[in-house]
Formats: sequence, C-alpha cells, structure tokens
Amino acid sequence: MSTTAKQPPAPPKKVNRLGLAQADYRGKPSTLCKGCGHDSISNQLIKAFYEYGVEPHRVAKLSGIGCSSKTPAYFLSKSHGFNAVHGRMPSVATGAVLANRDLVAVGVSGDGDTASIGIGQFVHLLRRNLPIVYIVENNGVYGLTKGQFSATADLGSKLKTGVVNELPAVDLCGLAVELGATYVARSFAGDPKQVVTLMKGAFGHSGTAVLDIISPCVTFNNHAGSTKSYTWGKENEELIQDVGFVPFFDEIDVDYDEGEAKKVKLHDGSSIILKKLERDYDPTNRRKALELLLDSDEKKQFLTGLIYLDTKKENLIELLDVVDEPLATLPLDRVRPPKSALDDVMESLK
Amino acid sequence: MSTTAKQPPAPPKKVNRLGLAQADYRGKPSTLCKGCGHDSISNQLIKAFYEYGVEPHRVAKLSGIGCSSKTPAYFLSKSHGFNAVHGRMPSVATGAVLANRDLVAVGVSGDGDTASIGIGQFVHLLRRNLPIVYIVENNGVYGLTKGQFSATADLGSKLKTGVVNELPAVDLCGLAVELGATYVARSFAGDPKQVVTLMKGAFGHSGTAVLDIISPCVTFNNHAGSTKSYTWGKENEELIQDVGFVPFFDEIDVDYDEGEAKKVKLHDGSSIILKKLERDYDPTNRRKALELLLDSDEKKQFLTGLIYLDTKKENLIELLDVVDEPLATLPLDRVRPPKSALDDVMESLK
Amino acid sequence: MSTQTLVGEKESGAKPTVVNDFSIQVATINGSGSQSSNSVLMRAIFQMGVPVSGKNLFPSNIQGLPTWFTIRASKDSYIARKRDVDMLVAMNPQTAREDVQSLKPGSAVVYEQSLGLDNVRDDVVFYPVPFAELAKDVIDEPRLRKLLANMIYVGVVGQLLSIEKEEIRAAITKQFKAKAKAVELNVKAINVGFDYAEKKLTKADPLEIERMNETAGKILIDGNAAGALGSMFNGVTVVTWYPITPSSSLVESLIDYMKVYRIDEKTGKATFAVVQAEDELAAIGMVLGAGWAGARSLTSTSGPGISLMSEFVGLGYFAEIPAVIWNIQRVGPSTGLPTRTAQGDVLSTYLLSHGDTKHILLFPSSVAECFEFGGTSFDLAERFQTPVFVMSDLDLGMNIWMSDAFEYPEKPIDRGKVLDAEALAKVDDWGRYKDVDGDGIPHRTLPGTNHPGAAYFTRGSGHNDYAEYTERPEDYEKTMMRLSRKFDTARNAVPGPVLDEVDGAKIGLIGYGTTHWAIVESRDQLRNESDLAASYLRIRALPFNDELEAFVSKYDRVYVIEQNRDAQMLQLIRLELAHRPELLAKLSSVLHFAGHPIDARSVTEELVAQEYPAE
Amino acid sequence: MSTQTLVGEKESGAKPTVVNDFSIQVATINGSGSQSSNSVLMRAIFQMGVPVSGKNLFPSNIQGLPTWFTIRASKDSYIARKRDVDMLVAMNPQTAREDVQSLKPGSAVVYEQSLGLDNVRDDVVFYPVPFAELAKDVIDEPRLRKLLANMIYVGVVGQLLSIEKEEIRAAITKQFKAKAKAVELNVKAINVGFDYAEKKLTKADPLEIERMNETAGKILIDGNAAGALGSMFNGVTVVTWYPITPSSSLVESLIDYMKVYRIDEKTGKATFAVVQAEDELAAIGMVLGAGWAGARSLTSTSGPGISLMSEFVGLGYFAEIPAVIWNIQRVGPSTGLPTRTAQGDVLSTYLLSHGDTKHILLFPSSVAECFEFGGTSFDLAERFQTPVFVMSDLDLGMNIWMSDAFEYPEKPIDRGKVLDAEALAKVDDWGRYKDVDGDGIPHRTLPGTNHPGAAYFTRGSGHNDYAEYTERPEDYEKTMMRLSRKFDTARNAVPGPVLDEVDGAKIGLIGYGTTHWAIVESRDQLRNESDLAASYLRIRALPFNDELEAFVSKYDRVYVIEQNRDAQMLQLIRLELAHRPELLAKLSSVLHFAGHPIDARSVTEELVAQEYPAE
Ligand SMILES: Cc1ncc(C[n+]2csc(CCOP(=O)(O)OP(=O)(O)O)c2C)c(N)n1
Ligand SMILES: Cc1ncc(C[n+]2csc(CCOP(=O)(O)OP(=O)(O)O)c2C)c(N)n1
Ligand code: SF4
Ligand code: SF4
Ligand SMILES: [Mg+2]
Ligand SMILES: [Mg+2]
Repeated sequence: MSTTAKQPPAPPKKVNRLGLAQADYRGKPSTLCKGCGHDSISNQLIKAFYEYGVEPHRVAKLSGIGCSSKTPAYFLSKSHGFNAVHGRMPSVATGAVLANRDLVAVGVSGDGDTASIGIGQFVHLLRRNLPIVYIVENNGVYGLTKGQFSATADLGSKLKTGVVNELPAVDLCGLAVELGATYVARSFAGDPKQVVTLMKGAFGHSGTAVLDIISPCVTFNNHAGSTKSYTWGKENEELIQDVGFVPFFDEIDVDYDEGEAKKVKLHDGSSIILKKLERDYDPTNRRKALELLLDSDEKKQFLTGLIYLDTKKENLIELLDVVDEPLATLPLDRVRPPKSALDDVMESLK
Repeated sequence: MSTTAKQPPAPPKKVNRLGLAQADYRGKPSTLCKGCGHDSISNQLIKAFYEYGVEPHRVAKLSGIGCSSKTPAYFLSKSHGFNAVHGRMPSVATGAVLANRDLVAVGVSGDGDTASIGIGQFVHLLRRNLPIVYIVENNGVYGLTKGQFSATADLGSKLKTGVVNELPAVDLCGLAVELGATYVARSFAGDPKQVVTLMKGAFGHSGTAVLDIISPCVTFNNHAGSTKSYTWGKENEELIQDVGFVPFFDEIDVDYDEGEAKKVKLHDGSSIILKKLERDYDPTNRRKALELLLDSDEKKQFLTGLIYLDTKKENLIELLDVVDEPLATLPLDRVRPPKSALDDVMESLK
Repeated sequence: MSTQTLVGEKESGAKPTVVNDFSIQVATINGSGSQSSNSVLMRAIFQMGVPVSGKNLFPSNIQGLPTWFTIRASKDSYIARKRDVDMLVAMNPQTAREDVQSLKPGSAVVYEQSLGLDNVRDDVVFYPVPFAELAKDVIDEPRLRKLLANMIYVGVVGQLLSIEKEEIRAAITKQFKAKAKAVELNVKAINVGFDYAEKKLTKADPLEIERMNETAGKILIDGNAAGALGSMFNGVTVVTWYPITPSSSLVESLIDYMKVYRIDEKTGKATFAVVQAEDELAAIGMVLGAGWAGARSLTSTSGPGISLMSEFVGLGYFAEIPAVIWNIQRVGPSTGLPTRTAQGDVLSTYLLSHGDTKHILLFPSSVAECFEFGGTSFDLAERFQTPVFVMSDLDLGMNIWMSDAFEYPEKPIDRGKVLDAEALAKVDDWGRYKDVDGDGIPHRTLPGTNHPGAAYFTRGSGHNDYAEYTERPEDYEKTMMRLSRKFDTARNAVPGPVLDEVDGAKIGLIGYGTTHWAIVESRDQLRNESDLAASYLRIRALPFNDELEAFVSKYDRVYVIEQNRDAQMLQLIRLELAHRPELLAKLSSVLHFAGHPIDARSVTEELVAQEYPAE
Repeated sequence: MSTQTLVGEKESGAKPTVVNDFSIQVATINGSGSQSSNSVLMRAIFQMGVPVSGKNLFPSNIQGLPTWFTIRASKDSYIARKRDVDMLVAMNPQTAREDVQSLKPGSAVVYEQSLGLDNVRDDVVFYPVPFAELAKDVIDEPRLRKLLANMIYVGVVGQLLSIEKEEIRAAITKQFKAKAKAVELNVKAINVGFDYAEKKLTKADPLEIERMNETAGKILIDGNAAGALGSMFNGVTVVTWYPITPSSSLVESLIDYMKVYRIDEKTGKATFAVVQAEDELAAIGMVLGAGWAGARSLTSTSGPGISLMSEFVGLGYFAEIPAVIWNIQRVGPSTGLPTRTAQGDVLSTYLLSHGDTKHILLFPSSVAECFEFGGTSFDLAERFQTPVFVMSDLDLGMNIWMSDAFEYPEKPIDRGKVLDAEALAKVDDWGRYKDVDGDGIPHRTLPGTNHPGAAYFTRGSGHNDYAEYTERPEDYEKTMMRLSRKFDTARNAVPGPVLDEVDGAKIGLIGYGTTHWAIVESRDQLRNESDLAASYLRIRALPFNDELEAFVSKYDRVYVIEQNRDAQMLQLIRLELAHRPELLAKLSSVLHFAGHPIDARSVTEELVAQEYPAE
C-alpha cells in the first residue's frame, strides 16, 4: 500500500539481443518537472525498447503538443522523432507508416492532446487499426498550459484555482475497444513492471495498441485547496500560494499483484484505486472487455492490465494491400508506369 | 414486411394548441433527390413540431454541410436557421444556446458531418449535455459529394464504384450513451409514427437528445453492382451506368410493433433489420442500454426506439448557472458593472 | 463586334452560314442523365475534326436543379468559354423561358415542344421537338424514356448542324464502351432524333459543323484527370483526401488509374496507398507524415479544406517537409458557390498559416500543364522541402478541355537533398537544418535510415541547425533568414512565366491559370477588331522571378486579368515591384468573379473600355 | 550614446550616480518561485514614485529552465524594454556565466556566492551573497529556503539601490494580501538581505532609486487583464476559449473578474457564460453561434489557434456575424516560440480564410488601449456584423505595464443594426442582406424574435438580399460588392491613427501595437543624440483611413517599424498607397523579430544607420 520513492535504475552493463546497451535507447535530458509521471514513462519506454530489442533506427517517435508530447525527445535519440501540432499526431503517424511500413511507430500523447482537441483524429486512428503503439500519458489536466481540465478529468475533481470539473471523463480505453483498436491496456506510470510488460506486448502487436497510462501531474494537481492535499503543502499553504513555485516530488512507485485492487496516494494527497486484471482474464472477448470497463467505472476503479486484444483483424497497411517494401523508397521504375501505359490512356481520350 | 409507397399527408384543417396549422411549420420546397429519406425526416419534424406545439420563432435550426444539412431550409420557415460549416454545427449550436437559453435548438446533421469530420465536436457536445435535439440523418455515405463512404458505413458495404468499405462503422447511439447524452434514440426515416413520437419526446427533454435516424440515400446506395440490387436497376444495368442519371424513388414506409424485428428492403434491393424495443423496456439504465446496443450489433440489427434516457443530469446551461433571461439581450445595466467596481479594481492595481 | 466568321454570304446570297464557330448550350435538370448525351454530342463534333471544349454549369445538389452544359466548336481552337450561346437546347421547364430570353437575336432554340416557348420572343429561331412523345418510340420503360429523350436531342442537333451520323454512332460506342444493349438503344434514339429533324424541322439558323482536320492526335480530358495522370507518372505513392467539390475527381481519377497502372506485376500489390481521411486536417497531416518519411505524397482539396489545413501547412513550412496540395479553387468565401469557378485563394494560400510564412504556388493553365505540374510539384516539394500548392480551379479541373496528347516524362525525378546511410557516412558534422550549399536548402535524412547519426527531431517549435530545441533569438533569426534565402532560391527554380511579346505593342497583359484561354482569344479580338497589339506574360508560379519586372518595364500599361474580387495577383505584383514605384502606375486590373469561367468577349470589352475611355 | 542621466557627477566629484534610470534583471529558474520576489521589488520601486515596467522572459516549460525577469525604472516614464541590463541578479547556475558575459562594462552583479562568478570578467561590479546560507536564518524547512532565498535578494537589491525598507514591506503586504504568516516570513527574509548588504557589501555601482512623484494614481497591470476588464465593462456575455500561451490569462482574468462583478445580485446567477472548448475550431464556432444569437461574444487565442479558426472566420465574414477574437501574438510560424513576442500575424489575420476576405483588425499599444478596445471591438463587430480581431501580443498581454487608471466607460454601447419585433413591424420588405442605408451594412434580426417575418436563414453559401440560397452570378457579385462597400465604411469607423507631428521633421515613423513604446523613446534619442526630428503615426486599426496617405506625403522618408520578418504592415501600406507610386519610394522598414520585445536603442541605431549610411 505504500508509495515509495524510486531511484533511477543504475545503467546495466548488459546488452540485449541486438548487442545494444540500455544507454543506446536513451534520449536528451528531460525538461519536465521533477517527479512528473511522464518521465517515468520515458524510462519505461527506454527499458521496454531495450529489453524487446528494437533497432533504434527503425523506430519513428511521434507526438502532438504538451508536456507529454515533449517526451519523445527524452528517449531513443537514435530514432527519428516528429513533434507535430496539438492533437493531430494520429494523422502524421498514419502518413509516416503509409510511407514506410517498416517503421515501428510509437506515438506519445497527452489526455488534452488526445481526448480534447485530438479526439477526432484518435477515433479515426482506432477505426483504421493503424499499426502503432499509442501511449496516452493521462493526467487529467493540460500540464503545459498550466493546469486547465482536459476531457479525462474526473467528474468533480478540483483545480488549484478552485474550479470544479462538472463534465464526465472520456474513457479512452472504452473508446478504443469500441472503435476498433486491437490492443488496449491501462496502467499507472508508477508501476514500471506492468507498464514495461504492456509496452513490450504492444511492440509485438501489429495493429493499433492503445496504452492509457495514468501519469500524475505533480505541479497542477498539487492544489492547496484540496482537503486531501499533501502535508507539506498544507502546512505552508499561505506561503506557497501565488508564487509560481513548483515543489519537487519524487516519482511514485507501486507494485501489486494480479487481481488485486490498490489504492495509490498521489502527490496532492488524493488517491486513486487501481485494480489489476486477474491472471486468467481472457482479453480476446470484446463484449467482456467493455463490460469490465463499465464495472470498474461504476466502482470508481481504474482497471489495469491488458484489457482487450484482437490479433486477427487486418491493420490498415494490410487492408491497403501495398507492396512489402517501403513506398517511400521504391525506385522510379516501380512508381512510373511505362510509356505504353500513357499511350494507352491517351488513346482512350482521343 | 412490404415497403409501400407513401403519399404526402394531406394538410390537416386542424390547428394545434397554439392555434397554428401544420402549414405554419413548413419550409421551402426541398431540392433533394426524390425519395430521399431526409425529406421524410423533414416532414416528420414538421409534424412533430406541429403536434407538440412549439412557437416557431423560438426554434433555432442548425446544421453543418451535406444533403442532410440542407434540410433545415425545408421545414419551419418561420424559425431562424444556421447552415454552418462542415462538421462543426455542435459548436455553433452551443454558442447560440449559451446566448439565448430560451431557444429550442434543433440540429440536423449527416453521418459524414457527424461521424467523420464532425466526430470531435459531436463527442464534446455529448459530454456537455447541451440542451438540443440533435438529429443525424444517417445514410452511411456522403450524399452531397456523390457517394463516398462515411464513418457509419457498414463494414463490407459496397459503393456503386465497386469500392468496399473495410472499416468498422461508428455506432453513434453507443457513443452518445457512453459520452453523456441524456436522450438517445434510433429510428428509421420510413417509420413516421416512431420518428414523430421520438421527436416529440426529444422536444420535451432538457439535455442532449440524439436521434440517429437511418435515412437511405436513394442515389448513392443504388449501385448496380450489388447482388441484391433493385430489380429495375438490375435489368437496365448497362444503360444507366455512367450517365449521371438519378432515378426517382418513392419514400419507403414501414410500420411494425414494439418487440418486433423487421427486415426492410432498401431502394437498392439490400435490406436492413430493424428491431423495435419492447414496450416495457426501461431506458433509464445506462448499463443495460449499452449492453442492448452490443447485442443488436452482434445480431446485425438496428435497435429502434428510445434507447437511453436520463432526466436528472444537469444540462450545460444549468451547470453554468446563468441568469434565467437570454444573455444576448440583457440590458446594459446588467452587463456593465457600476463605476464603483472599476474603482475597486483600479485601487487593487495601484 | 462579333468574331464569328460568316461564310457563304457572298456565294449564295442566302442566309449567312456560321461554320465551326459557335456554342451549343443544353439546359437540363441535373440527375436527369444528360451527361452522356452531352459527351456524345461533343465527341461527335471532335471526331469531325473540329476543335471543341465543354463546360458544365451545375448546381450544388444532386438531382432536380437546373444544369447547363455548353459545347463550343471553334475552328480557331479557342477553348475558353464563349459568352454568347448560339444554339440552345431547352429541356428544363424551370429555366426555359429565362434561358430563351437571355439569347442574342438570331440564335437557335431546340426545345421540348410541350414547353410552348415560341411565344417568348420572335427574333430567334425555334425548333420544337416532342421529345417525350418521340421517346416512346424508343423504349417502353417510362423511366428510361427520360434518359433517352436526352439522346434524341443529340440526333436532332446533329441533323440540324450537319454532323455526320457515323461520328455520332462512333461517339456512342466510345461512351458506352462494349455495352451492346446500351449502344443499340442510344443509337436508336439518335436515329429517331435525326429522322424527326429531317422530316419536321426546317433549318433556319446559320450554324453548321463542317469536317476539318484540327483534332487529329488531340485528346479530351479534364484537368483533374490530367493532374492525376501527371502525379501517377511521377512517382506519387501516398494520397490522402477528403471529398470536396471540385477536387474529389482528382483523387478519384487517380485511384482509377493507379488500380490499373500501379499494381506491382509480380505480387499484384499496390505501389501506392490511398486513404480517405476524416477531414482535411487529417488529410494534410497524413501528407506531411508521409512526406517526412520520404514518400511523394499529395492531397487535393478546395477553399474550405485549404483553410482547415492552415495550421499544418505552417508546420510544413517551418519544419521543412515536402507536401503537394492541389487547390482546385471554387467560389468563396466560406462555402460560397461550390460548383462555380474562381481564382480567389491566391493571397490566402500564398500566405497560409500564422507567422511569417510564404509558399510556392504553381498555376497550371491547361490540362497539359496539370499533367506536367503533377511532376513539377513533387520535384519542387522535395527539392525545397516545403509544401507546394498547385492552384487549379473548377473550370480547369472539372471541365473538358482539348489538348495535345501528353508527353511521356523521360527525365528522372528530383528527390532533393536526401542523405541515405551511405551518403551520410561521407558527411562531416551533418546538421538537419544547416545551409551547407548557400542556397538555404538543408540536407535531410529519412526515418528508417540505418546509420547511427541519421536521426533528428522534427518540430514546429524553435530549432537550430542540428534540429535541437532552442529559444535563443540568434538561432531563431538564423533559421528564419535561411528560410527567406531558400524562398529566394525558389524564384528561379519554379516554372518561369511564359512570354508572348508583340513588336510595337504598347500594352501588356498578365494572366495565369484559366484566365489564359480568354486572354489568348481576347488578344486576337483586340488585334482584329480594335487594332490593339498586346504583349502577354503568363505567370506559372509564385514566387516571381525577374522577368515580371522586365515585362512591366517595357509597356505603357499593363493589365492583370484574374478571377477574383480583390485583384489578388495584382496585389502580389505590386508588392514585388514596390522597389520600382514608377512601374506601379502602369498596372491595372481586369476582374471577372461571378462564378462563370472568364470569357474573351468580356475581357476585350473591359480592355477596350480602359484603353479608350469614353469622354 | 547612452541616454542615462548621470547625476551628481559635478557636485561630488566622486563616482557618477545613475538615478531612476536603469534595468535590473533577475535570472532564475522557472518554477523556483521568484515571481513574487520580482513583483515585490518592482512594486516597491513603483511605490517610491518611480515609473517602472516589468518584462518576464520565460521558457516554454513549467519547471527547471532559465527565466529572466527585468524591471526597468525610468524617471522619464519609458516603459519599453531597455536593451542593456544595468544590474544583474544571478541566481541560475545554468546561465550565470553567459548572463554575466553579456553585460556592458560597469554593470552590477548580485549573485549567489557559491557560483563564484567574480572570475568571469573584471569590468563589472560584483556583489557576492551567500543566499542559501542566509536562508537558513530565515526558516528551517529546506524547500521553503529556496523560496525565501528569492526574497532575500529583494532585500539586498533594495539596500544597494536605496529603496526604502518601508516600501518593500508595503509591497510584501500587498503581494501576500492578508496572509499574516507569509508576510511575516517574507519580511524576515527582506531584513536578512538588507542587513547583509549593509554589513558586507560595499556599494560600487552608480545605480540609485530616489523618491519621485510620478506614479500617483497609476496602476500596474498586464494587457490581458486589461482586455478582460474592458470586455467585462462593455457587456461581454459569452466567452469561449482553448488554453494557449500567451492568451490564456486573458480569459482566466476575465473569469476571475466576472465571478466577482458579474453575478446578478438578486439571483446570485451569472450574467455571462464561459465555456472551455475542446479546441479553437469549437471556440470560434461557439463565438459565431452566440454572436448570431445576439450575444457579445469573444474568444482569445494565439497563432496556431488563429490558423485553426480560418474556415469559420470566413463564414463570419460572408454570413456577416459579429465576433471578437483576441490574437495575443507569439513567435511563429507553427508552434514557434510560444513564450516569445512578435507581430507576425498581421497579414495572415487580415486575410484569414479562403476566397476574397478581409477583416477589421485593432492594434492596441497600451494596457489602457486593451481596456478601451475591449469595448471598441464589440461595438465594431456588432455595427459591422463581422469578426473583429484585437491584435495584441505576448509583450503587451503578459508583461506588467504602468498606466493611468482606466476610465469608466460612460457612453452606451453600440449594438448595431438589430431589428427587434417592434422595429421590424415598421420596416417594409425587410431583407437580411439588403443595403438600405448605402453603407453596405444590412439589418439583422435575432433568433427568438417574436415576429412572423423575423426569421431568415444564415449560410456560408451563396445568398441574396433576402438570405435565400442562390447561385446566380449577379446575386453573388452584388453581395461581394456590398461587402467591399461595408469594408470601405469601416475605414472611417475604426480607431484612426494617432499622429504626433514635429515641425520641420523630414522623416516620419510608423508604428503599431507594442512597437509604440520603443518608438516614443527612440524619438527622444534621435532628437537628443542625433538632432533628428521624427514625426510619428501610430496605426490603431485596419483598414487604414486617409490620414496614412497624408502622413506619408508629408515626409521625405518614412520608416515602418515592426516585429516580424516580412515587414507585414509595410506590405499593407504599400498596397494602400499603390495608387500614389511616388510615395512608395519613401517607405522602408525597421524590423525586429527574434522574440524579445523591441527596444528603443535598436530602433535608434537602425534609423541612424539608414539616415546616415556609412560611406
Ligand atoms: C492549436 C493549439 N492550441 C493550443 C495549444 C496550447 N497547448 C499546448 S499543450 C496544451 C495542452 C496539453 O495537455 P496534454 O495533452 O494533456 O499534455 P500534458 O501537458 O498534460 O502532458 C495546449 C492547450 C497549442 N499548442 N496548439
Ligand atoms: C471542410 C469541408 N470539406 C468538405 C466539404 C465537402 N462536403 C460537403 S457535404 C460532405 C459530406 C456530407 O455527407 P453527410 O454529412 O453524410 O451528408 P449527406 O449528404 O449524406 O446527407 C462533404 C464532404 C465541405 N463542404 N467542407
Ligand atoms: S506541468 Fe505537470 S505534466 Fe507538465 S512536466 Fe510538470 S508535472 Fe509533468
Ligand atoms: S444524394 Fe442521397 S442523401 Fe443526397 S439528396 Fe440525393 S438521395 Fe438524399
Ligand atoms: Mg495532460
Ligand atoms: Mg450521409
């Protein structure tokens, strides 16, 4: 039940199946707030890529705009990255994968980026079952613009400014299952074991893999007005108000077993309940998955684990029946029909 | 089981509770294709408004772009109308209702307008539970741009051009229930009795009422390539191909009872199965509503009737706790604070 | 003031004859199936060796509203719209009277007899035909009769104009391909029309089609199909779109062609990917993603779509990503007139997106240029690593134009400065945004490049030579000045203007896009009717190069002819020449912006009015 | 070349003293809580009666990156950025060395002792202070020590500059309002700083704050809050937004104010509605819906949001719907530098959307004008039934400006030509888009109007005088020409330029928005240092009126000073004056576009360089 501070893992001396060290999957130093859940996820991505053994040059990192969307700069420096415009990463990712089907596309987005401005592109990405690992670093607020509610903020949650969210939260996993994603999971940034496992599963999947990862914003969820606010903040309420001071937090770390429900205390003293799926849960039943999500929603729990999996559905690239090589680099003679073709067409127009 | 031609109803001599005749709810002559389901819906709206007895000047008709979105010109000439841009009617409607809470907002949209380009605004409209009657005239294609698939096209359905839809259909009712609409119904344009009843129910509702009405496009679903194509078209296949000829159809008319499943033949010879909800179905259970939708989806049926109803949830206007009068026309002294207020503020800045 | 050639006046002393130089307008209701009749009629004239062009004026709905299809036959190969109609085929009761009213005296009217139009005026020639009745002789099925009534008018008109029946039959066969029953029925309808005209109508108008030899080797095609072909033959691989009139047919043609010509022989798989996006924001996002990853990628849209693409296009400019966007312009602002033509997006597309942005624009004037720019656009987009717009319009994109057959592109395509693993290995200290060559154009790598130094991070936020995030003023300024330099480099890399200068001319005309054809014809009118020689510069791209200044310098007065309200190209020309203020006084406008394609007569009248102002 | 006044040089023969005329820059890390220290320092100087202004240069992240806050004290009331920093407070190890390097000789540096900066150079004055150590004396809690270290520097600087301790204490009380514990702790920190400076530091720089009486009645406020107030006092009722730097604080301030001053007394309910939209497309759609239904409705955004609004804004133009959009400009293109200032959206906003569109733009220069234009924007939007943009920028919107207190708007607001049921009853043959008054502005009705003839149908497609759908060329042309006429009417209805002409001046300067303050100061520099008199025209709105032409006519050379790369306003001026080509040669540019607010010294140097080019 305790949330303990976590040390950054010491760099392993080992190498993976490609002969690469974990350091080969690192990125630039993060510029996020200390303790931000997003940094945990970056580290988990580094670990997962390392352990899974993906060639960095094959990876395309894509994102929108937001604190979360900055993170592709903080992992896999040896991979091409694309920080697009706010809420429209899915389309850019689609284009990139169409151009080069060999790319391993990893999209990182925020809840504002995905569920507010970006919900339209997200919905259509799901429908297309584009092969991509799509990670939502979900904190219920707009971090980068200083803490307004996003569309995944919980009904009744309260901002530093005292504003209360009166609108229902969008359940991204529910949407994903309903609209066609073929690998749908939820986890918590402070549970590296589960997150890394789910990521590796996603790398192996060939369709849209949505990872909705709860990733607390230490800065804008740390509101003194909350009755459950973090002790230190509470005591010094008067002082720290209005000063634009961002306290440093340590990352939260949790570990719990399949089937277990766990209450996790966040930096602001509030808490959420995580419920890990049973070990024998069968994620291939869509109907069951949706019902489970409804259940946990009613119980105000966050269901974690692999919620839904469909390995049979064709992904967009398969549907389009394109050649096996990347379209981007097909030689001219394969993309310019012969003169006889033009002659044909001209003849028909005469 | 038969689909019979329907005559336009003779104008009744009667008046409604406001002393208005049905003719007072008419619009300009339609310029849609003869037999288009959308025209049936316009007539049903005229009838429903008449029977319910709404003052036309209180109604605001709103739409996006498409054949369906043109229809607000074809009913209620005495009401203000707003034909906005493609897919973004929800925001315009939201603004109008914020400005004047006394307006009865009726939005008319198409499946392209709502489920393709417009899905983002639709989702957020649902979340806000804006008081509006939102009608989707759902034909699975883009009528006005000549028959491309929309996001509600059924998986596997086939266009005139031979193109097959490979993407899953968005279930607008499912989305609506999940995301916060408080009155969710589905019906068929050819079932005036049910549609009118559902419309009147929606007029009485104070929250987002979504009416997903299946409304066949007689022009672009009439593809000769379908094995189930309409006899006349089939026989003369060679002739009518390529000529841009739009055959005239009569509107489809069906009538069936609660609990009944009915197969309806469309103009192109294909058919859909409608299943009317049982008379004793309780629409106030969200969980049940979602499960029912899943059921009918599995059975490839369209569930018709009032699927979900929540009369308790506050609508957006109530949530915002605005004054009872329309904001648009508050007198200046109520929207310009007194000089003392400015003095106050200035003092605090000195 | 007419430019029509009256032949035979001398010889016969009888009614003058107007040969191969007139317009036929068919007024029908859309969705009534007249499209194929119109095509057959046009093609038959074309097969008679007479230059033709066809313009469809259709409403923004699917069925039941007035539509006018106008076929122009022109022995002089003029293919712009002709302002006056010489023969009207009045099939639409809704507009028949107004259509007849608007004719000039002496025109001919073929009409459905039951409309009783002959009392509308008495200075035109009327040919009543009981089409509905006649159709009964062709077929029993009542719905099909409507269709075939349309084919009957082709017979009637054919007979009146002396079009050879054999050519009509051939046109029908071409139209309905191998479909025997359709061919048979339609030929039957033609015969009914021919016979009726022969027996019951007395020729009383001067119009005539006479065999020529001016169409050999020519093709008939619309600009959208031509653009599609140009793209297909120049290596397009990723296509995204959202349907919108008048641009949809570009991608729809492209799909049709690629399904035939771009399927890998060995595997049966496609060497392309087409995705119908959920809207234009997604369409351009996909194009940028694909362009970034190295594909030749295009989307096609029109005004509202261009506006929606605005944010993403700014990203393309600033992050330097190739993209090709066809803007098939229609009448704006807003939804405007979706089925009418305009050149109204010049300024807004040139400056699309917030901040200091400028884009390369290409202005095709002909279907051949649509074909050509299908390749040019990609070459420029990849060379300059930036979005390139092809500014077509509804008139060019959707109407039928006669053209020389397109030439097969023999030269290789230009994929720009892309470093693959091998090339990268030879480069010292590569930086994604470094200007090594002094032309403002940096070198890029593609994702997937198997080289440890290939990766870089693309962003629309501040970045330095090494694509690193920066907020430093000097880095920002450096990047922005390099982008300016790159744009300057483009001045002489884009297709330059086409000049046609006349010795002794005092005035110059400047046109672009579809204005071209009205100008070509107007110059002849000016010379022949008003003895006014006019040199001509046709703009083919933005940014301008120096030829513009040289041209304006040479003439006393220069007219910029365009199809928008605000003289948008003239404004850009003024800005370009602002450093030579003395040139500005020479410039004025001829504007035409009500949705119908510009015609020579209107241009001529306006030019004459400006050149010889009434006292 | 310095404009600093050296006082006391004569009297004492000792070191010169620079009184009330310098800049203090505090270099910290964002999220470290220095904001309130900076405010306290600035306010204390302000309370000494000395004019101040404050500029925050912050990164586009939340915590951990370099931030610079600069306070300028100016006895002459100059409130533009001062290019050179006179005193640096170096608290940020990341940038300390570079910050010190960039100072001009003779500057003062207060720094955290442990940074050991005194070896960086020897031509500046160093004041090492062991802030971290000293903080231990203030409080035990380690995290709070960081915070209080910031307050200690206020004490140190206060002592060095002779700021009265009482005023600092008063500033602290104001800052922390009634919060006793906070006030107490902070005052303690100040004292620690003061004491340390008194005991351990030897004053060795010339800077001094001396009491004046120049701030009585003045306020300190940012432009976004001022705009919010202006809107609140002029009847805004519907507000929609999507958060984006630097515009968010406009709506956030508005919400805060309205929660206090716009709650109905009787019912406790709001006389306004604010909705956080899902994106900018929705935000502008809501504004248009509300404007159509009769509300005074606004949204606030920045570059990327403006681009996203493009399609809807065209609808507003063509369907004639009032809307107010605040564009708090930041550095573009694309995401650009979100926390840096620019005037880079002039052209793209003026021409926003496809087709022939043009919009009314207002350019506030001061917080007082932000307040004023809060009302003007609505009056114009409703009078002209069209979207109106208020073109502020990050510098104006987010920085702290000194101003006279705002004046209460006494005059009624202009709700434009709206016909209610009663007025409509008196009108014969009303048509929504009829130009009855000859000014191009039609009369509208609001939905909900209880009159059988009030309804009309709003659309972005073709419409005639009666708001009926039409595709007729003549209807379209009529509407478009009326819109042009309406825009012409606006020329003399928008705020005209502000002129400040100098007898005998040979040159003229043109500025707008925040460029103003650098120009004001630069004109003094030019006169005092280079004997160069310059007249000045400040543009306050687009479209221009005739005063622009008159102004340019009068001077030999006219400089347009702006903060973008492409000289965007100059381009519009060129187009406006194109009919007077002889004027164009007079025009040139002073550009400043690297993200820092423009400063007088740079303007002066550039103007001198252009006026007296080196041989
Ligand atoms: C078009 C546009 N609108 C607004 C913004 C401003 N903006 C930047 S990030 C952001 C929200 C980010 O929230 P989220 O995606 O949840 O990311 P987080 O910062 O919480 O990780 C917004 C509104 C923008 N960059 N672009
Ligand atoms: C921004 C934009 N993109 C594209 C279009 C073209 N367009 C007009 S209607 C339409 C689709 C309409 O489909 P739907 O909403 O299903 O209506 P229907 O015609 O089927 O009733 C499209 C794509 C447009 N008007 N605006
Ligand atoms: S503001 Fe919140 S989301 Fe952004 S970096 Fe800081 S903690 Fe993370
Ligand atoms: S095209 Fe289809 S949707 Fe449009 S009017 Fe015709 S039948 Fe109706
Ligand atoms: Mg977030
Ligand atoms: Mg549809």
